Amino acid sequence: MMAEQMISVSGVTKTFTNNGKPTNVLDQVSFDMKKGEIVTLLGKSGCGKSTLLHIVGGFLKAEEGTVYLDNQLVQRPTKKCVTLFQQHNLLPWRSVLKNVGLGLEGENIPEDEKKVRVMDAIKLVGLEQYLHQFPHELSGGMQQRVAIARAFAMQPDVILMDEPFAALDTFNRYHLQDELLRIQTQMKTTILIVTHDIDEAVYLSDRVLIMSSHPGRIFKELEIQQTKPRDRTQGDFLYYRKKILEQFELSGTNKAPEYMI
Amino acid sequence: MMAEQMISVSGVTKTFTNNGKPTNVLDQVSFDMKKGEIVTLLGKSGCGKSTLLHIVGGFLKAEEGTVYLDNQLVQRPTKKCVTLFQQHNLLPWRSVLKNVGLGLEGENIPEDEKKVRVMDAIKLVGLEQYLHQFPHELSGGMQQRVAIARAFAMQPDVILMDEPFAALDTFNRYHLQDELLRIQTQMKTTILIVTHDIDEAVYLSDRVLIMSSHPGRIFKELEIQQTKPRDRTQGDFLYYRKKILEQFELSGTNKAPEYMI
Amino acid sequence: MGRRELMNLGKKILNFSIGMLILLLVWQIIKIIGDYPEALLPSPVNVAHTIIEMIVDGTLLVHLQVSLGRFAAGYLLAIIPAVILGMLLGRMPRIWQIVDPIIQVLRPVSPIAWSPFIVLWFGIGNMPAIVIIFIAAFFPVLLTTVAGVKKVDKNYLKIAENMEMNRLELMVKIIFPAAFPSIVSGLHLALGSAWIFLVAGEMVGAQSGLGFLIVDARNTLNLSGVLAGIIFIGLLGFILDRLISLFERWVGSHWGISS
Amino acid sequence: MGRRELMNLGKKILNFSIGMLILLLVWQIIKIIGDYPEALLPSPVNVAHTIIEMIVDGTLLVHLQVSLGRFAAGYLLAIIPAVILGMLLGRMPRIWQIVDPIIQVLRPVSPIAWSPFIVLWFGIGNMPAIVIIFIAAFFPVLLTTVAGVKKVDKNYLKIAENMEMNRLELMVKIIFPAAFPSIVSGLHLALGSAWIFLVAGEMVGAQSGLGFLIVDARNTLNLSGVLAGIIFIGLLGFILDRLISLFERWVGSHWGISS
Amino acid sequence: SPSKQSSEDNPTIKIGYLPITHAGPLFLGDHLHNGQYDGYQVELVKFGSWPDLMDALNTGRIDGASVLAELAMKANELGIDLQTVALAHKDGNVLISSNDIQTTADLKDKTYAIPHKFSSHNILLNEMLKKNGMSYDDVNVVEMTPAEMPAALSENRIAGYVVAEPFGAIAVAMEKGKVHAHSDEIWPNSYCCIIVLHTDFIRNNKEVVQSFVNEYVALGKQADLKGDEVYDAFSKFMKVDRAVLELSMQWISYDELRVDEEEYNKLSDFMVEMGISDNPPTYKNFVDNTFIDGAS
Ligand SMILES: Nc1ncnc2c1ncn2[C@@H]1O[C@H](COP(=O)(O)OP(=O)(O)OP(=O)(O)O)[C@@H](O)[C@H]1O
Ligand SMILES: Nc1ncnc2c1ncn2[C@@H]1O[C@H](COP(=O)(O)OP(=O)(O)OP(=O)(O)O)[C@@H](O)[C@H]1O
Ligand SMILES: [Mg+2]
Ligand SMILES: [Mg+2]
Repeated sequence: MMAEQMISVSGVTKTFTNNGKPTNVLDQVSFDMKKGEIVTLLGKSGCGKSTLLHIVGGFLKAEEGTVYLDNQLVQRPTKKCVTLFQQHNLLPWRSVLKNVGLGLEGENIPEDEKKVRVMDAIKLVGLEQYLHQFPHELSGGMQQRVAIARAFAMQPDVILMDEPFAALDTFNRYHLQDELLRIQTQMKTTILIVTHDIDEAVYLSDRVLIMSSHPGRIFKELEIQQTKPRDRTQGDFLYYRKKILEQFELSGTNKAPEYMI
Repeated sequence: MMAEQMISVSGVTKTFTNNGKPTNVLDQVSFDMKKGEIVTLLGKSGCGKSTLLHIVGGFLKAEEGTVYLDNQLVQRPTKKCVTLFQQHNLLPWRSVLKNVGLGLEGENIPEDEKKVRVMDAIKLVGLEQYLHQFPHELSGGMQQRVAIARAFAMQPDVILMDEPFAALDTFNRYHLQDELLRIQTQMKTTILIVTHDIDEAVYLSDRVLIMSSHPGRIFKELEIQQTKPRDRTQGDFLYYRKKILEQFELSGTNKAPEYMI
Repeated sequence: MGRRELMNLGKKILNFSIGMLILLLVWQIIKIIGDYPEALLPSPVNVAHTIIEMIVDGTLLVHLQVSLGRFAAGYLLAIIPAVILGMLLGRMPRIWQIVDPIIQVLRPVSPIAWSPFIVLWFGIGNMPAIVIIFIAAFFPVLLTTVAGVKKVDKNYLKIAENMEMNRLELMVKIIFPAAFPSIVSGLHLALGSAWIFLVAGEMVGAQSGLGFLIVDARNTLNLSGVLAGIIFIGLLGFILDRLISLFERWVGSHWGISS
Repeated sequence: MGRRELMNLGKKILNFSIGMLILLLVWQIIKIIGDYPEALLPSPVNVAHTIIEMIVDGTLLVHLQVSLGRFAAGYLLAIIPAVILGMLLGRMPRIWQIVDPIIQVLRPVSPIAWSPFIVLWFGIGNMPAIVIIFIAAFFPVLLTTVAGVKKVDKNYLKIAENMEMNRLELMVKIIFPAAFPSIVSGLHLALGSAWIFLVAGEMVGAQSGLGFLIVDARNTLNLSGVLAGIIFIGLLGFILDRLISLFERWVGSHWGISS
Repeated sequence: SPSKQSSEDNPTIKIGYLPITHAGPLFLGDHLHNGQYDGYQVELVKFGSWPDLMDALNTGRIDGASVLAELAMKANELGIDLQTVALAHKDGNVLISSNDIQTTADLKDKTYAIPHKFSSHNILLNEMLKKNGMSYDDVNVVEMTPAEMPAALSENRIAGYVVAEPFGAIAVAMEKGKVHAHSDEIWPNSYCCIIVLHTDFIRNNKEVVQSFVNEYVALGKQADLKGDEVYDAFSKFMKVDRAVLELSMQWISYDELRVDEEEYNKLSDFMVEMGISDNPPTYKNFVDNTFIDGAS
C-alpha cells in the first residue's frame, strides 16, 4: 500500500497576512494520492486551491503539516513534480521547441535523447507543425498544449495543474481535456488538477476533493466510478454533477456574500 | 408582428484585413429578436461573435446588410441599446455609484429621479453596501454586477452582452446567471448574449443561435422551450445540451485545426 | 498613519541615512587616497562648514527660494499647456504625425545650445532659467500625454459612444481620467529632467539661484561651494522626486494599477 | 520589405518633410516679424550656406565622427555595467534599498555641475565628454534594469525553481530575457538623455565634436554656426532615436508585447 | 539707505562683468558708493563666462561691459553697435607654466590653455612663441573655463595657461605652477579688457556717460594705489585669499586708461595676423575718447 502512495498531504495549515489582518487560508488539509491517479481539487475562487497546490509543489511553506512526494518530504520544488501555473507558464522569448526543451537542458542525458524526448512530447500534443513559433503567435489552447508538452517531456512522477483550461472557450476546453486524458492513459503520470469547473472535475478525475472556503478545508471526497473516456451528455455524468452541486449547497458557502479580492 | 420585432439583422457581411490578407469574418448573417426575448449567440472563439455584436450595437459598420433596432436603422450607438463588452466595462476612476450613474448624467431628467434610478439599479444587483468602492476593490463577479446595473439604470430597449460571465468561476457564474434572469423577468428588457458556454446558452435563453466559424454564419437556430427558472441538473437541460453538442459536431468545425490568434 | 506605515517610514529613513553615510565615506576615502589638496577636492568636513555658513548667513535660503520659484514657474508653465495640447493632439492622429517629427528633432538639442536665442528673446535674470526649465519639462509631458491618450482603452471610447457623449464630455469624463496615470508618469519624468536643467538654466545670465551658486563658486575656485551646491540640488531633487512618487502611487492605487 | 511597409515609410518621410517645412517657415516668419539682424538671428538661407560650407570643407564629417565616437564610447561604457549591476541589484532588495537613495540623490545633479571634478579626474580632450555621457546614460539604464528585474513575473521564477536551475542559469535563462523589454526601454531613455548631454560634455575642454562646434561658434559670435550645430544635433538625435525605436519595436513584437 | 530714495528716477547703467581683477575699478566703485552716483546709478551684472556676457551685450540686455577688447571688436565687426570709452586696465596678465617647464621651447607639443580665442591671452601666447622662434602650431592650444585651469595644471593635464587674474596667481600661490612670463615682457602696455557701451546708449545719455567715465578714471587711480579698501572691495567679488590677490595686483595697473591709437592698431593687426578677424573696426569707428579726454 505505502509504496503505491505518490503524494501524502497531512495537516497543512497556512495563514496569509493582508493589510495587517491574518486570514487562515488553509486549515488542516490532508489527502493522499495513489500512483497514476487523477485527482481534482474543486472549489470556489479564493478558497485556497492555488495556495494548496503551491505547498504541494514545494513553492510555499506551510505553517503546519507536511507533504510527502514518493515518501520524501517536500522542501523545495523538484523536477519530479512539475507544476503548471494558472497563467504565464511559457517563456515568451522562447520558441515552442525551446520552451518544451527547457526542463531537459540541465539534465545529464545525451543531446540526441533530449531531442527525441522533446519531439515526442510535442507530437503528443500535436504541435509538430509549430516548432519555431513563439507563444504569442499561438492561440490560448495551443499555448496550454505547449505547457503540457513541457511537463510531460520532463517525465515527472507528478504533474500539478492550476486551472489549466479555465482561460479557454468551451470547445477548446473539451478538446484539451480529451487530449490530457489520452496522454495520461499512455504515460500513467499522477496528476493533481485544481479547478472550479464541476464538469471538468467529473470528466477528468478518479477522485474529486471538494473544498470549502474561509478557511479552506477538504469538505468532501467523491470517487467517480465511471470508466474513461466519459460521455459528457450521459446520465451518469449528470448524476455526479448534481451530487457535487448539492454538496456545495450543503457546504453553505454558496449563500455567503461575495468576498472582495 | 412587426411592432413586436425589436432587432432585425439581415444579410450582414464583414471582412477584416489582417497583414494585407482579407478574411471574411461574417457572411450573410440574418436574425430577428422579439421584444423581451433573451437570445444567445453561441460559437467558438474567433467565429465572429463579438464582431456581430459590435455591428448590432452600431460600433462597427457592416459592408453589406442592415440592422434595425425598433424599426430604426442602426447607424451609431445609442442609449436605447446598451452594450456590455467582453472586458473593461467599468471606468476604474469612478466609484460604483458614479459608474452606474454614468449613463444618466447627460439625461434631461431631475436629479432626484436620477438618484432613485441609480439606487434602484444598484439594489437590483445587491451592491448597496459598496456604493463608494472603486472597481479594483471589487471581485470580478461584483464588477460584472456593476456593469449590469449601469445597463439597467439606463432603461434601454435592448442590452447586448459579450461573454458577460466568462471570466468568473463556475459558482459565481451560476449565481449571476440567476440574478440576470431575475432582473430580466422584472424589467422585460430584450437581451442578446454572446457566449461560448453551452450550459449558459441553455440556461438563459429563449432561443440559441449557433454560429459556425470561417466565415461566421448562423448555422442553426434552437428554441429552448423549458420554463424559467431552469434546473441545471435536470434531464431536459441535458437534452438541449446534447443537441447543441451534436450540432457543433455536425458543423464540422470541431475537427478543424486550431487557427492562430 | 498606521503603525505599519510608520515603521516603513522609519526603515526608509534608516536606509537613506546608511546610503548617505556610505557616500560620505567613499568621498573621504577618495580624498585620502588621491591626496588631493583642498582647492581641488574639499573634504566633507570643510563642505559641511561651508553649508552651515551658507545656512546661517541666509544665502542658502535666498538662493533656494529663487531656484524653487523659477522651477515652479517653468514647470507649471510647461505642464499645463503640454497636457492640454497633448490631449488634443492625441485625438488628432493626422496632425500629430506632422507635429511628432518636429518635436523629435527639437528634443535632442540641449537647452544649453539655445542659450544665445533664449537671451535674445527672454533677456537675463529669471526668464532664461524659467525658459530652460520650461523646455526640459514641456516635451516629456507632451509626449507621455499624447501616448496616454492614444492608448486609452478602446472600450472606454465605446462606452462614451454608447452614452452619446459630446466631445467635451468625452475629454473630461473619459480621455482625461483614462490618460491620467500616463500623464502623471510624464509629470514625474518631466520633474526630473527639469530639475537637472535647473543648473544649466541658472548658468545663463542668472544672478541667483542654486545653479548660479554652483557656477559662481566654480568661477571663484571655491570648490567646497560647488559641492555644497551639488548637495543641495541633489537633496532637493530627491525630495521633489519622492513627493511626486507619492502622488503617482496614490494615483496608481486609486486607479487600481498595481505598481 | 513589403509594399505596405514601403508605403508606410513613404508616408513617414512625407510627414517628416512637412514638419521640417513648417519649422523653416516659422523660423523665417520670426526673423521677418522680429526684424532681427543676422548677428542675433541668422536667416535659414545663411544657415543653409554655413551647413553646405561645413559639409564641403569636411569639418562636419570630422566633428561628426568624433562626437559619434565619444557618444558610442560613453554610452556603451555606461550601459554594460549598468545592465549587469542592475540585474544583480534587482535580485538583492536589501542592498538595493540602500543603494537606491544614493542614486536618487546623485541623479538630480546635472552632469555639468560636476565639471570641475571631471576635469580634475579625467583631464581634457575626449574623456570629460565621455564621462558626462556616461553619467547621463548610466542611471536611466540602471534604474530601468532594476525595475525590470523586480517585476519579472513570479511564475517565471517558479518555473526556474521547478527546473532546479542554479543562480547563473536563472540569470541567463530567465531574469535577463524576462527583463529584456524593460532594459531596452531603459536603453532608449538613456540614449535620449545621453545625446542631450553631448553638448554639455563637449563644452568641457573638448576641442572637437558637434558640441564643441556649437560652443565654438557661440564663442566666436557665429550664430549661424550655432544653428547649424543645433540642426545636426537634432537630426542625428532623431535618427538615433528612430533606430533604437525600431529595435524596441522588434523586441516588443518578438516578446509578444503589443505597443 | 537715504541716498537710494532720491536716486530712484536716475538713469541706471547696466554693466556686465566677470569676477576677475580686470574689472577692479567697478568693484571698488560698488564697494565705496554702492552703485549710487550723482545723477545716475551703476548696476553691475555678473556673468559666468564671456559668451554669456556677449549674448546679453549683443542683444542689448546690458548697456555696456568690461569685456575682452577682441570680443567687443568682433561683435562690432558683426554689426553690433558698440563704442569703447576707456580701457578697463592695462597689463595684468601672466603666462603660467608648470614647474618643470624652464624655457618656452619646452612647451613644444605640450597643451596650453587660453580662456578664449578672442582674447589678448591668445595674442600674448602667440607673441611669446614667435619671440622664441616657435609658431602657434607648435603647441596644442585649448580653450578652457578659467576656473578649471589651475586644477588642470596641477593634474598635469596642461603645461600652462594664460588667463585673466586671479586665476594665474592661484596656481602660483598653490605652488602648482610658476610665472613663465609677464605680459609686459612680451607686449608692453598690452590692452586686454575695455569698457564698451552701446552707441545708442551713449547718444541718449551723454552726460551720464561722461560722469560714469569720470568716475571710472578716478576709481582706477584709487585702485592703482592698491590700498586696503581695494582688497576689501575685491574680496566681495572674488573669493580668493588675500595673498593671491596681492600677487595678482602686482602685475596690473589701472591708471592711464585712454585707448591709444597706436596701441589699438597694434592689437588690431595682431588679430588680423592670427586670423581671428578679417576686418576689425577702425580706431575712429570703435573708440570714442571724448569722455576720457573730458575727464582729465
Ligand atoms: N501571497 C499572498 N499574500 C496574501 N494573501 C494571499 C496570497 N496568496 C493568496 N492569498 C489569499 O489567499 C486566499 C486564497 O488564495 P488562492 O489563490 O489560493 O485561491 P484560489 O482558490 O486559487 O482562487 P482562484 O480560483 O481565484 O485562483 C485568497 O483570499 C487570497 O487573497
Ligand atoms: N479589428 C480587427 N481587425 C482585424 N481582424 C479582426 C478585428 N477584430 C476581429 N478580428 C478577427 O475577426 C475574427 C473574429 O473576431 P471576434 O472577436 O468577432 O471573434 P469572437 O467570436 O468574439 O471570439 P472570442 O470568443 O475569442 O471573443 C477573428 O479571427 C479576429 O482575429
Ligand atoms: Mg488559483
Ligand atoms: Mg469575442
